[in-house]
Amino acid sequence: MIPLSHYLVLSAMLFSIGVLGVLVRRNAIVVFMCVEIMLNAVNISLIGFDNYTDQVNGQIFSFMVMCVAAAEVSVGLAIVIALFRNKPTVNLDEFNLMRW
Amino acid sequence: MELLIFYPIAFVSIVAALLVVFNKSPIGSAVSLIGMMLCLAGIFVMQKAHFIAILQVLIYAGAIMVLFMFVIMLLNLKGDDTAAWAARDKNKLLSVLTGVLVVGVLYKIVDIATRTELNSPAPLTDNFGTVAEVGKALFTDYVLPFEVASILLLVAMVGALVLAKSKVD
Amino acid sequence: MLSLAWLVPVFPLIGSIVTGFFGLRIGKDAVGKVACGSVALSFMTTLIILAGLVMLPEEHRIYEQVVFTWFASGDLVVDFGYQIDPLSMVMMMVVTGVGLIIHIYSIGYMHEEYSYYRFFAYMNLFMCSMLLLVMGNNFLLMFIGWEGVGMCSYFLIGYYFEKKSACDAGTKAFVVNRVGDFAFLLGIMYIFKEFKTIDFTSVFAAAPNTLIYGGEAVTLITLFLFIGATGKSAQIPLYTWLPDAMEGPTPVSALIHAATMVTAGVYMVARCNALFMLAPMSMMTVAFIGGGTAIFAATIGMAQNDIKRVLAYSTVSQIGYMFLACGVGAFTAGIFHLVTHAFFKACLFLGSGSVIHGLHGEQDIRKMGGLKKYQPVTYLTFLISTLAIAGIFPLSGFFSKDEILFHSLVDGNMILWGMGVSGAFITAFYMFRLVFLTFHGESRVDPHVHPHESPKVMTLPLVVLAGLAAAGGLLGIPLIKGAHLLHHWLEPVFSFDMKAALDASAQMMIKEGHHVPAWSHLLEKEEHGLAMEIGLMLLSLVIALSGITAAYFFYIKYPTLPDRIMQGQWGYELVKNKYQVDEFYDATIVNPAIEGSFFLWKTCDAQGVDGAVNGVAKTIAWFSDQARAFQSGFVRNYALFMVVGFIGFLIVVF
Amino acid sequence: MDLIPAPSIDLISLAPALVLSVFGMGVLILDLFIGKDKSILVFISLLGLFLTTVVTFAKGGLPVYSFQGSYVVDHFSIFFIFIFAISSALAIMLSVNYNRQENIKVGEYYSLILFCTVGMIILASSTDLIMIFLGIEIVSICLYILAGIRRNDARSNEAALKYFLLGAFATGFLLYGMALLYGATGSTQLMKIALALKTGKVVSKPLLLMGAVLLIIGFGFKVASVPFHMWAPDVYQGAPTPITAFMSVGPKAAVLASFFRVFVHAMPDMAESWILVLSIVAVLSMFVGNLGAIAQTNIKRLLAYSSVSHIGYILIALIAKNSLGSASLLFYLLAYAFTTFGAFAIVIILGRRGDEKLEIDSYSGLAYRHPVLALCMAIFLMSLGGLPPLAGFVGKFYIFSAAIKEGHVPLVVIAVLNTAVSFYYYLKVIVYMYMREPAGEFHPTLAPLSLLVVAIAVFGTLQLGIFPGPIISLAQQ
Amino acid sequence: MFLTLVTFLPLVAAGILAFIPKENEETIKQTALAFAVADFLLSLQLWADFDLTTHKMQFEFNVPWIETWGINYHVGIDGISLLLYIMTTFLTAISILASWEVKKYIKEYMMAMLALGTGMLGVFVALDFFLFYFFWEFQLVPMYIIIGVWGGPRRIYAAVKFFLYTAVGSLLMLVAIIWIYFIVQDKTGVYTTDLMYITQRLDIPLSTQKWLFMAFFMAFAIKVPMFPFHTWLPDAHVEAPTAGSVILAGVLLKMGTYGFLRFNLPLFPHASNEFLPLIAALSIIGIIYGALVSMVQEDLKKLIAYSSVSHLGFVMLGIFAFNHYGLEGALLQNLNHGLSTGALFLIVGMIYDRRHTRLIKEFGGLSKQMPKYAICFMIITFSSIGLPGLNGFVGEFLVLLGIFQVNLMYAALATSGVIFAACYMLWMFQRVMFQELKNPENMKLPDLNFRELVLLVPIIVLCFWIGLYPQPVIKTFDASVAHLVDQVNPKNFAPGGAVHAELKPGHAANGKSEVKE
Repeated sequence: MIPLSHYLVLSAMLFSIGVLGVLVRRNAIVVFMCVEIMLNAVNISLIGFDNYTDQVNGQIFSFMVMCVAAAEVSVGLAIVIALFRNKPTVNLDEFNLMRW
Repeated sequence: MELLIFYPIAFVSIVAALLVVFNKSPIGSAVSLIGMMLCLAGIFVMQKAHFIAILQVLIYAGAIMVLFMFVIMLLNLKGDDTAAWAARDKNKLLSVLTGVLVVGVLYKIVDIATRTELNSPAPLTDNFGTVAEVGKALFTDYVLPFEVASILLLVAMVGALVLAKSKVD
Repeated sequence: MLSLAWLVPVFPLIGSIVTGFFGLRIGKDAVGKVACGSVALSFMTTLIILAGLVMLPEEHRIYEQVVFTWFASGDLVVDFGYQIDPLSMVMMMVVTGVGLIIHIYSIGYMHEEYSYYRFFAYMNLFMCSMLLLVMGNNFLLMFIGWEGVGMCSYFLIGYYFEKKSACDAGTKAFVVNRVGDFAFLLGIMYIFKEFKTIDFTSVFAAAPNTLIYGGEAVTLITLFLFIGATGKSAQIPLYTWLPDAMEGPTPVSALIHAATMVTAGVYMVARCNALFMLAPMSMMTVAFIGGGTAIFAATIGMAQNDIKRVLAYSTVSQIGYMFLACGVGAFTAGIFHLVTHAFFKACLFLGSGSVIHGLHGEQDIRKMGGLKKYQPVTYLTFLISTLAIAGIFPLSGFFSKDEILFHSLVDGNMILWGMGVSGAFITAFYMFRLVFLTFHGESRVDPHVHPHESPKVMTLPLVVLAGLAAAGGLLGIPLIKGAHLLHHWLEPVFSFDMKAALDASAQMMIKEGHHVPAWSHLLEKEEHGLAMEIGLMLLSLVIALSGITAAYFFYIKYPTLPDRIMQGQWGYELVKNKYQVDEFYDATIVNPAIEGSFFLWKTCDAQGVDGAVNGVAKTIAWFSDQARAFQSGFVRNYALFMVVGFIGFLIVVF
Repeated sequence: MDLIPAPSIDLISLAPALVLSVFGMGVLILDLFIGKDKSILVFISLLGLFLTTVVTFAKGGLPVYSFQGSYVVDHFSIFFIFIFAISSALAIMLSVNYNRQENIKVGEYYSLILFCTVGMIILASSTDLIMIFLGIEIVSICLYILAGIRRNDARSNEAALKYFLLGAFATGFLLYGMALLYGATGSTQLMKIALALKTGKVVSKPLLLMGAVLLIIGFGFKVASVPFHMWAPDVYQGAPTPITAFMSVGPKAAVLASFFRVFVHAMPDMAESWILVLSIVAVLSMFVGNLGAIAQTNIKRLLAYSSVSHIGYILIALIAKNSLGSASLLFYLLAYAFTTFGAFAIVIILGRRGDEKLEIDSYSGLAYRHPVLALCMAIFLMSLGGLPPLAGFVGKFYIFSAAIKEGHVPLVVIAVLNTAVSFYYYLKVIVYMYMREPAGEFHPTLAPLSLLVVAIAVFGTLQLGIFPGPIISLAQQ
Repeated sequence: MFLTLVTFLPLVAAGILAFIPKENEETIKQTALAFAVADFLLSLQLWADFDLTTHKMQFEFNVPWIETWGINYHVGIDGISLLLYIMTTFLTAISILASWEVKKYIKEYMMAMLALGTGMLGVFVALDFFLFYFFWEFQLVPMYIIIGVWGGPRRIYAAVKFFLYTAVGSLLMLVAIIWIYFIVQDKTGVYTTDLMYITQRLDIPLSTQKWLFMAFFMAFAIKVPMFPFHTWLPDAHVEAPTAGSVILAGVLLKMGTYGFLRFNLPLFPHASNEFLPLIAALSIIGIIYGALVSMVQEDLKKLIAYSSVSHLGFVMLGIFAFNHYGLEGALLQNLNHGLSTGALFLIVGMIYDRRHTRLIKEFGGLSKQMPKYAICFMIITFSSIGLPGLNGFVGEFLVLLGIFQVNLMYAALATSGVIFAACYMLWMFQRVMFQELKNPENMKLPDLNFRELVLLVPIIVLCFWIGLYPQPVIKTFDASVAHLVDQVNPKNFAPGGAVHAELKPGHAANGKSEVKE
């Protein structure tokens, strides 16, 4: 059996990569992809814990996470499309009409 | 034995994730993301969460990523991230800081994870992670979340419609 | 009869209200009549009261009348009450009597003034306050009068309010007086702390049994009171306001700054004799300040050219004599001099007023001379008063001053006596300098001015006052037993049983466990012979005459001599510039205070205290800008901050 | 094949959410059959909210746990549902005129608000991490959409994008936190988590702490507390004004309810660690919110910063973690709801198409043109500042009481000093309204529904300020 | 109930004014004045019915307000507050009459003025912490509006500063109030904010007392204002309209000193004694500093404002003498300052109305042109200086006498204030009223009109009355002050901080309820 800590470390690393991606990328869609990496990373932990305690909660949870991810993606991409209609770019650094 | 499978998959998933972050073209990122998700499906299988592994492939790698690709294609996004990527240099301090931060987070999380004494999972019941088991839970104990999720999806659907429909009013 | 006492201050008060509020409507004549009438009523009431008091047996000659309780707080009860006793009687007589005369004089003197009514309103108000001062049966009521006269003095000095110098003088007078009042108030509070009452009778009766002879409490109390007195009575170091006060109309100078108000300090010290007697150090201080002022002011008087200023310095100097007397324990002598001084100095001032009136406002004696032929009555009365002040037998000043000098030697010491005597010489000198320069010699009057004698309403008071100045000495004829009426009259007030007081103090000290010093020598009275007294009289007469002679020598015989001798002499310049005391005060107190205040305002307040407040506001605004600057509008920055926060929390938690 | 036993479904407990969902879908469907005039939808939505409030009281014998302890009906949740209903109703009423004016003809708008409210109800009633997660997501997704609903307005788009990206990012943290919490305690149910903590059956303490911190980030983001507040000013500014008002009240309240349940109910036994973090968040929120608001010139941004600072005060109620704390949280949120809606209502009334009058200096001299509006605005601002006799004061008093009772005096002192700072910018608006000469003309759109909102808000603000007794008794149950 | 009526009458009047169309300016003004005067007369009735023999609260009215918290609407009045209360109604009436010439937004002005009236009255009668704080903050707003709308050129700065400064202090007080609330609850198990109840039972260690004292001190010291917290005052005074300044000086500052008397002394007697040196020092600095700074001011209102700092220093000193004289003197001085400084502001306002400047150098020689004005000004000036026979003296003397019993040095330093008072007031008076009438603009100034005389004459009459026969006023204080002296007497509290033995269970405890945890 693979120890739980392995899963946790993998999950943490992927999560961090996701965070890093959010921080360094300017393309809205890629940033969003990085958020998906984070969600996925969490799923590993969730199921890892399930494995450890022999429960089903984690799997249900990750199931819900997928639902949420799907919902978010549909809305998020809709937002991007709406945005793109007004201003044909997805570069986040060009969106600072509102600041200070 | 299992570790021999685990390590390569984990390694590939990490590489794929890094590729998502560092790939210049959005399409490349998306493709890497699909790769990563497939790897994760493998991990899930190793965790005996078969149902989730299937969903991972179907929903994530399938539906969600297709949507991503579709939008990227639709908006014809390519390359314009390159200039932006170069512009990163303008803000070197910020990049360094970001890197340090993320490494810090990573270190912390890893530190915590390894310090936990959870090294060996409990012996699992046979039907752990099967569709039947998860489905049963979903329709008994977790029927409420399941129903709530439907509202969530409904809302998302309506929302996507409202935002993306082309008619400008 | 005595119960009429409360009316005495009321008449002038009514007069003041009538003249003040309806003065313009009722016309000048009526104003004069009301003002003088009210004072006259007061005077008459005083006479009635005097009669009542005389009729009482000697040891019961004290009458207290409480009109109402002014205020009471805890065990402090302050009555609005009057005390009629021989001392206040003397003062009341002087105040109402001299006051009446001066009021009458003013009708003539002020006749040309537009705001005639205002003048009389103030004058009447002054009378009221002064009467309160002398009649009050407790320290606070005295203080009402004390401040009231100060206020009236302020208004009357500043009567010509369009003249800046007059206003300045008024303000200065009030403020300097306030310095004295400050101490006076402290004294009163101290008295209350020790005695739990501020009624004169109770305090003085309890004093020997409450305060230790020469102890800290009594010394401080008396010193505080005396500082109060120096303010009002223009003694060193607070005398500077009086010469400036001459900016007021001349009757004011006569009434307030010569006859009555400025002597209030003497009255107060005399009133508190029971306290002062317990404080030898304070007594010494009083005597030295008095003696010092006497000679100091006299020297300044020698070199002044303004007729009223000469008189003002003379007043300061004469009051110094009174304090000298009080300081050596000769309170009767002090009061005696107070009375005679009121007569002759009022006369002198009114005379000078007559001169000024005759010269249409000229006050510089260098522009006078030879006036005796234009103003014979004025001259004569002036001369009589001058002789009186110089101490020429048998005029009043001779008796009173001589008594002071005698006591200063007998009860004091050689130094005090020396001060007194040399002061007497200088007094005689400068007063005659004044007379000679004004009335004798060549006329140096501006040719456009035609001097004339003043109207009857002015000269008559002069005559009366001159008469009093001449005859006032009869109140206290020395040497003959029982002839010293005033002494006899004031006996009940000034009889202080030193032996009993010392015994009581000794007991208190023993109780407190202190060592009792040897006090027996204090009770020994030196016997002095009649010969010595007569000798001293003759001596002072000689000195006065020599002063007059000197003046004659300088200003009649060789009128050019003074200039030749004095020109360029530093001593003369110093005296002429009044020892630069005003400048000294300006430089050390007034200007630093004003500059310091500016500093406090502009630097401490605006930049320091308020600056701190606004600084907080500015700091907040600065932080606000910083907080805003973080809000760059870039999503990735926002995300970065979230991560930074996350890390921060991790650091905090782990 | 064995049948799955039918789960026990407590429909009465669920009634508020169900009723509202039904109405939400009804509005959605009805929208397809009506024309441009959407006012019937408004009516139906309001009816739905009203019915929701009514059925909320259907359940007796509180508290009632259902769905294996993952859903609860208690006084706490009922009170919250009450707040949600009010805030949604007020938001809908405000929207009518605003939408007409801004030409927003989306029928889904109202159903989204209703669905969002459903999410809030679920959020406030859930005692299971999964449910909480889903609730938060429903609420968030509705808000992403509503914020961006003015599709052809660049600011609205930008607001939606920023909110969405950061929201998703925060969701990641939240989720991770929940996962770790689950891992550390072995359960997603709050009661079981509490039990595990109490009995010491915690797998790994550091994991738990990490989870708590991550949860604070997640929740902190949703309630816009510093340093996770940065979206708030931008989004508030860009979103349609009724939505801004809605956002700053209802969803925040819902998240706070959950925040409260998760931390105070589930983790009282490790309070000292999260109290420390929350104290820092609270203090930072107050400072950054107030300091940031001082420099603002746009009324919506100002109110956004102000809401950040209010979160700081509200977090004190969490930190107090006693019964007074929960009651004060409820009271404060209700007071805040009235006041905030009032203020935004005035902002909406004053704006008109093409001239939203969002800059503070455009309020110059309002008091002399429209004294009643200005007075109402002043009342709301002063209530936000916490001046008696207004609701905000009683709310603050309540929260401070709760904290002082627990001995958090320094925290309260910081809070009151911040209150003083906050007076500055509230006063600034009043200065413009009252003390400057009118700069331009005002053309307020005095729509009846908007005015009704103002009236309700004024009434609520004064009622809660002067006679708060009944509501306090209610909150204390 | 009657007290409540009198307290809220102005607010009711403000409500009524709201319904008068703003074009009817005369009606508005007359209605406002009528109500204010009626209120004043009603408040006099309170004095007539007042029982001088007891320190207990009178005209008490106590009904539950927020029952769950044990907060009551509890009002009452005693010797300490009665005359402040009456002065408030009096000055409100005066201020309204003084504002007859206000040009813009007269209706709003009158409403603010009347609302302010209720706020101030409430402060003096509230016997419940919560209620007190309620009124304390409530009155800020109308005053803020009055300064900010009808004030001078820098009105906004001044108004905001006034508001924030006061708010900072009072918020700290709020913290202390809540703290006390729980201390009492801990001790007695009763949730209550009733002042009377708490005053009798509050028994806290010195260290806590000190903190609480400081919190209350901040609130009140800023309001008074004591020395380092005074800078809002000159700004507020200078910018406020005349009536605003009158109220500010006459009533608002008194709320600070009243707070010390009602809260700090009885609640924290031990800490009060401990803080005596500090407060005495600040008061004395205030006296001297205020006077010196006042001396060099160029603006009349600023001068008077700084003089207030000086005068209020006396009041504070009197309060912290903790003896009968000091306290009564302080209370009397409160009234005196209200009257004379209020009148001074009126006087300055009158000249400002004519000349639209307050700079001293613009004036000079006015007494020739305006004799009636000169007389009034003169009397008030001397009243402010503290001339015996006018109102200022008795209070000042009692204060000094009181502090003298405590410490000779304090008394000596404070007494020096009388010198400075003469300096700045007389110098100012001289430069304004005396000297040559040079400025041509001043040569055609009209003398006081009837309305202005009506404003000043009552004040002047009161000045003389209090100066010559203050006994009725002092008697009113007597019983309450005696009680207060008892409360702060160190003999009456144990070293540990226990307050007094007078614990009558049940008294003033009605209307409290337990809070369910």
